[in-house]
Amino acid sequence: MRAKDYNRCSMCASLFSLFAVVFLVFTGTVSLVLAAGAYKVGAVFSVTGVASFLGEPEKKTVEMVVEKVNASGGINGHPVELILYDDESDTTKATLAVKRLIKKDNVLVIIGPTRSGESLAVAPIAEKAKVPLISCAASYKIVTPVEKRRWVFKTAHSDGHAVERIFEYMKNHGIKRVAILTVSTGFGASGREQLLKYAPKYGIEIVADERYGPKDTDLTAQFTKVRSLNPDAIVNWSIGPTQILSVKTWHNLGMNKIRLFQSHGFGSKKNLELAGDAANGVLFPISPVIVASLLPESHPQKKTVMDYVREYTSRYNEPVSSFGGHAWDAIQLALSALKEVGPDRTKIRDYLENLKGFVGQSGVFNFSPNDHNGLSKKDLVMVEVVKGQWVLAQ
Amino acid sequence: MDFIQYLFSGLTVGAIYALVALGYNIIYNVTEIINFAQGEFVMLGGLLAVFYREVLHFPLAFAFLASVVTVGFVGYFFERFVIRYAREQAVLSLIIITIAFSIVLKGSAMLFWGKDPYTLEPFTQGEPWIIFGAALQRQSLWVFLTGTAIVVGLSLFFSRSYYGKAMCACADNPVAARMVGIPVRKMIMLSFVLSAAIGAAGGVAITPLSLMEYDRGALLGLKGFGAAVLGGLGHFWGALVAGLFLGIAESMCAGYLSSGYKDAVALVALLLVLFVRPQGFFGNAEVGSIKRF
Amino acid sequence: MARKLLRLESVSRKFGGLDALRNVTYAVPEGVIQAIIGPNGAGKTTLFNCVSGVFPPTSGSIYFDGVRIDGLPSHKIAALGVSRTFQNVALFKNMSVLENVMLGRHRQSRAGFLACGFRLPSMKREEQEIIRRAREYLDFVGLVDEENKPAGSLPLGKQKILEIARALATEPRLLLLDEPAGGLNTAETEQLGDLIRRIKKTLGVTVLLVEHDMNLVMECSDLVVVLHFGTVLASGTPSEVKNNEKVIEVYLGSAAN
Amino acid sequence: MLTVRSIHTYYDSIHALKGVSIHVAEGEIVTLIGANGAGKTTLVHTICGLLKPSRGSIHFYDRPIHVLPPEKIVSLGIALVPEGRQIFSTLSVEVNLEMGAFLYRNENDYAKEMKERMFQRFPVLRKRRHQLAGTLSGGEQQMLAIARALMSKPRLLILDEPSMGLAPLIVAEIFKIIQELREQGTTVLLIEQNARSALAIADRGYVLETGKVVLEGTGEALLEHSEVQRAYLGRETSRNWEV
Amino acid sequence: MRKKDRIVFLFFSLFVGLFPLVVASIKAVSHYIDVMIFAGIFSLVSIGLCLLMGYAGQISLAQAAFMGIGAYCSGILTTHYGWPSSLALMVGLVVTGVVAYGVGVPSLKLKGHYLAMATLGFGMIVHIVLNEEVELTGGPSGLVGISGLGIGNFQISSPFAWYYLVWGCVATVMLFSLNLVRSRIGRAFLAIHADERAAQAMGVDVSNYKVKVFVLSALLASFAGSLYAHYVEFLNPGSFGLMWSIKFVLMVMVGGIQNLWGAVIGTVFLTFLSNEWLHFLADFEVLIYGLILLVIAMFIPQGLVTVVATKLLKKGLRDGA
Repeated sequence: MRAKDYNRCSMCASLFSLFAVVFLVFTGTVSLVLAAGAYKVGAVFSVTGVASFLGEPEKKTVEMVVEKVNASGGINGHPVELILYDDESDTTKATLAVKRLIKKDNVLVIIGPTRSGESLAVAPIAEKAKVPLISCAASYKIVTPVEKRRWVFKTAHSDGHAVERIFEYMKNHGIKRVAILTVSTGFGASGREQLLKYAPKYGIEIVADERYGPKDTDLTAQFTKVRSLNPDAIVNWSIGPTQILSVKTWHNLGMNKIRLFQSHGFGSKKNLELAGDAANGVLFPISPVIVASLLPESHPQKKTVMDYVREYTSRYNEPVSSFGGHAWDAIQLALSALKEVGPDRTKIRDYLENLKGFVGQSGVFNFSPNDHNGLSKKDLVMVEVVKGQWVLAQ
Repeated sequence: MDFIQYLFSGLTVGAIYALVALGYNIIYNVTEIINFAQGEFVMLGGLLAVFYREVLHFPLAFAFLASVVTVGFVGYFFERFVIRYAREQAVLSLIIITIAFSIVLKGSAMLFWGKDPYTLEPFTQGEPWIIFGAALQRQSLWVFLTGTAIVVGLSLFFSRSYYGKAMCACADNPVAARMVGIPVRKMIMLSFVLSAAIGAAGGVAITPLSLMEYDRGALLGLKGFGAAVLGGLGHFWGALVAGLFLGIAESMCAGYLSSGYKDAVALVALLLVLFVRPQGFFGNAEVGSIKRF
Repeated sequence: MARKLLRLESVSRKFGGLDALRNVTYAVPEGVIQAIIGPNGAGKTTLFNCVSGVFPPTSGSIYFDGVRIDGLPSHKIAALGVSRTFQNVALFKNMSVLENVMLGRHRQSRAGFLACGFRLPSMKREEQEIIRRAREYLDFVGLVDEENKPAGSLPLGKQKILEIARALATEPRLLLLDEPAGGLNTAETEQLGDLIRRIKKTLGVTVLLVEHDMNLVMECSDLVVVLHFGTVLASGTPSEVKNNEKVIEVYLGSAAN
Repeated sequence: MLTVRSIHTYYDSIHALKGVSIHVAEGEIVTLIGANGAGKTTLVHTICGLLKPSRGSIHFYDRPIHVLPPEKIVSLGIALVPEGRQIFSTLSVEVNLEMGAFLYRNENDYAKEMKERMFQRFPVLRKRRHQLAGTLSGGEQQMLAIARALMSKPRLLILDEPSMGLAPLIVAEIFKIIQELREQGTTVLLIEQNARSALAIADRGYVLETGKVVLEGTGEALLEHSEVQRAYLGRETSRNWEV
Repeated sequence: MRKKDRIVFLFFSLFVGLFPLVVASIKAVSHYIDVMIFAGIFSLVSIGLCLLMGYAGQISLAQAAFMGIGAYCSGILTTHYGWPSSLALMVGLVVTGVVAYGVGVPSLKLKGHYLAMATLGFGMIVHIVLNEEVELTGGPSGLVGISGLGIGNFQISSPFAWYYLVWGCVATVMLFSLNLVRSRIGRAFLAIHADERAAQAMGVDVSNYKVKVFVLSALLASFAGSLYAHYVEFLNPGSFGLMWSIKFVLMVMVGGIQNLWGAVIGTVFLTFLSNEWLHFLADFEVLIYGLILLVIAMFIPQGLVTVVATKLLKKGLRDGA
């Protein structure tokens, strides 16, 4: 071996030891000062990354709720300590964040992650460590099969609920032949799966099944193909720009005679602004929290929802989203469990599993050992865009 | 009728690819560098136009111009403070540098505009035209016209104008170019400014059609690069034809085959072309052989 | 005369509009030092590149020891026993002097990925052998004291010699030297001439030499061929060539301007 | 007009020029001869600004030019016909010529007029005007390179090995052109390996060896010099094998 | 292995071996062991990429795709067909090897930007297939229920077991690679990197070696992918997209492109940086990440470890003298 190599290697060696020393000093000096007797609640949200528009309101909501609880004296006299990590919409990071919450922070219950992918990735970890996890994501796979998900709950509507709500509406309005368009992301794929699964149950024929990418700039081809099949209605399942694009394309191709249904992801005022006139006539199911002011006074959630909307909008000066609602439900579930059974992971789990009639933002939760979601299609309302405004659909 | 609709859709998307491809070609023609940040110029162009229009309330034409000029300045900055210090490095480093710069642009755009998509009003209002039963949006025509005008303009610039020819000379033989008194550095700078401005123009033109958000650049850049390679790197008409070809192929594939696999079809076509005919559709094998020796 | 080791039959090579070689037909007998001379651009390096497989001739055929080699990739030609040096010194500059020569032993060694990765005994033995032989060649050219230096740090003269050592390490039967004396001073050139003669005498390698330095050519080559504008103008022993009418005519033509 | 004072230049960490001094007076043909690797081309590149000397100075009409970028140096009236011709091989003959007049790009008819003159002097280029320069034969390429350099009406023309790779008849033609140029008032610095031809037309000459000037004198004197004869003109026969 | 490599290797083993014992005893960093498991898995990829890029001089923007192929082979075979994990891992290697060979033969004839484009295109195609073949891969929603790693009744489940398994693999691969680059094959790689023409003239079958090292790097990525699949027990295509391929290139470059130790250190460094130390940057992270990459590529293209090592070396020499 030549001299240069020798030196390079010995330098590597010293680097390694240097690295080791720095590392140990670093790790040694980090220590956590904890509020005595605090109840520790962990949270993992996609605050940045592609899903940040979901994670951001979730984070804000949870922070708001925890602050309020602590301001009013905590739970049974114990302050709540919220430990929140950002998974940056990345499965690896979500995995590590949950492990960190369990090992380092030793939390009693975990809220999140935001999206289905991350939730599915961390569910086995929570299961193994026997820590209750309340996901804010949609996929039904997060809580099934129940025997493998004893410690995992979720507060978002399963895509199936939204699909069933749409199909129910169609059935009532005599719509039979339906074309579906889905985006090739986790959200779209899950929607597609449910659409195909529930169609026969409501006597609906899927005449076209088209897909597109989340960054596609043009959907004309897909809509043209659908138009040629002359369906009664179209269901588009996506979030982000393609959702607006689908509405615009539908409008521009003069397809207004074919009704356009969107997923529950369409429920944001921003979408109305971006789509403009084109959105008139679009139908979609949505969580009550978004349309709080439209709900009749008799609606069981009216008060809960209006309170949250008022608080959130006055604090952050932005409209609420259904995602924030999921986080509200999750943290409130966690807090009510803590209040009832105290700081015991197993008791929290058992409490949640048997909780009934919990009034949240997304609906009224009725959990059971076979259902860790606790919501049904009835908890969604159908909304139509009329003259640039949301109205409850008939 | 469907066929024509697919064609319209393909031509519109293809024109965008062609515009991005042109940006690659300009820089490549002068420096033989592939600027992987090209797609981000498109994204910046679109978002800046929204900013000028919606926030500063410029008239649309002026917002267009302001956006193009601003992005041109970004191109200048990139050349002056990054590329100039790295030009001598290996191809690998240059690839990483341009990718890194694209991440920086994307990160900055995210901070500035957030992650929401934005839209812009169409250049001309009105319902789409119906041609042979297929709807053609007015904005599509704008995109197509912008693309074609820029290709024609660039071809003329590089084949007729003194500066254009001098830029070709820089690419051909930078040492000889310096020896006849061509300020090579300025030409390189010009190429970056020009390609950034063209990317921005494309970005403004497509925003009314397909919206724009901070992370749109990468995919557009990739498709544009595909078109550039397919047409033969450095070949302007090649870029236009290849861009339109890719756009139409995708649209037809989505219409008649599988919409999920349309991107894969375009990529497979690209790989096959790379393997069989690395100089692209229009690249001149003879020119290639002259260059090599 | 000995049998022909290398045979070119109407070899042509075009670059764009340039004819670098036109119908070159020529043969190199085994065991000689053969020089190729001619002005820059006469096609000497092109001829080397065609023979060593850097690129194929546009037309014509090349035989090495009876085997047709035109169009073969250069590592196959190398495996048949043709090795070369490059006009602009193509050493692996970041590798040490010894490692450069060890690379020359590449085709004499067999160890595969697994043997190398796990350092199997067979590979260790082979590596020892490679080092031993590489040192022999360094010793032969007189660079053994420099074996641990990076090749790029040597002065040009030594780099040229190292390149020859590396080429010799492949145990060639034909060695192509492309302007080995370019950039060398008189003393270095003399040493080089000595080395080239020793290569033929001691190792029995046939040497094909492109060179500008006429002293070197005249002193050490057995045969000379004059390439001119892509064609063979004349060939023979050095003295024959010097007195060749055509050669005199062409070159005097230019000198008498 | 051109004065090079003891310059040192490094090329890829090789000390290629070790204190070279030369000068060229107006109207002269000065030749620089030497073997491969003696530093001839490095010297030319240093004069033209493509390489920067680490020490020493270069003055052109008393103006220091070793600090200027190449495009500035060209604009002062120094044009180079580089070694290996370095034409723009993927551009047409015509565009190659136009590029030679880049400095006069703002003068409307300058390029056209000069192009016409070049076509008159080199009729073969007119025939090939639309061809890609890379497809020309070696001689034609050399003519093109010279014509391109002349497009900027230089006061000093530097030719780096113009005879390289050319047939003797063409070499003769090129040397004839060089002489004509001088007669029309262009000063010429000629770098050549073809020492005999070069010295025959040169007023003065320098011999460069491993980065140093080892001899200088008038063309005839050098031709007769025994050292030069031994090293560069062939020892016994005086025939120029070396080229 | 040579003597001086042995010293480094000793340090390395000592550090890696003691690491979990130390961090496990400190509550605040007890989860670092999990980060290190990921870092180890990624190190396998970057060692392969280092051989390919640093030694043989060929670029690949498809490493994440190869990782994905391995991971999904493991995932699909264990979930849909109930194969034992170790067998699935082997099949993943075979499949990746065949695919890499098929892609490598035509791609590696290309150079520079074209090679980058070809590998990038291939990576995208794999990503699209993972997204679209919903029946098989679960599509974008991901593949759940992948079994853990184990042979027969012996299952690797505790973090310690995983840690030592992963880093044991890294150590083995490191040894293998060190031996390889200090052998005739490593010399051939370097020669190809420096001058393909000269390497070929010395009898090195350039295209053959390029394909072989490409396949080797793909196999390492595939192996890492399988480990990832069995460790996380969940897969989705997002983990194997273009961004990840670029991240692997970055990991290698940060450490030092022609330095196997650098590749590992760069990987560990960046994994900790993005998972632990840059958290506080939140939305600025993308920007900072891009800037770090830019600065490194512009000013220290030879890599951090190499530069630091050279600096230390020079200082050491001065002090010593």
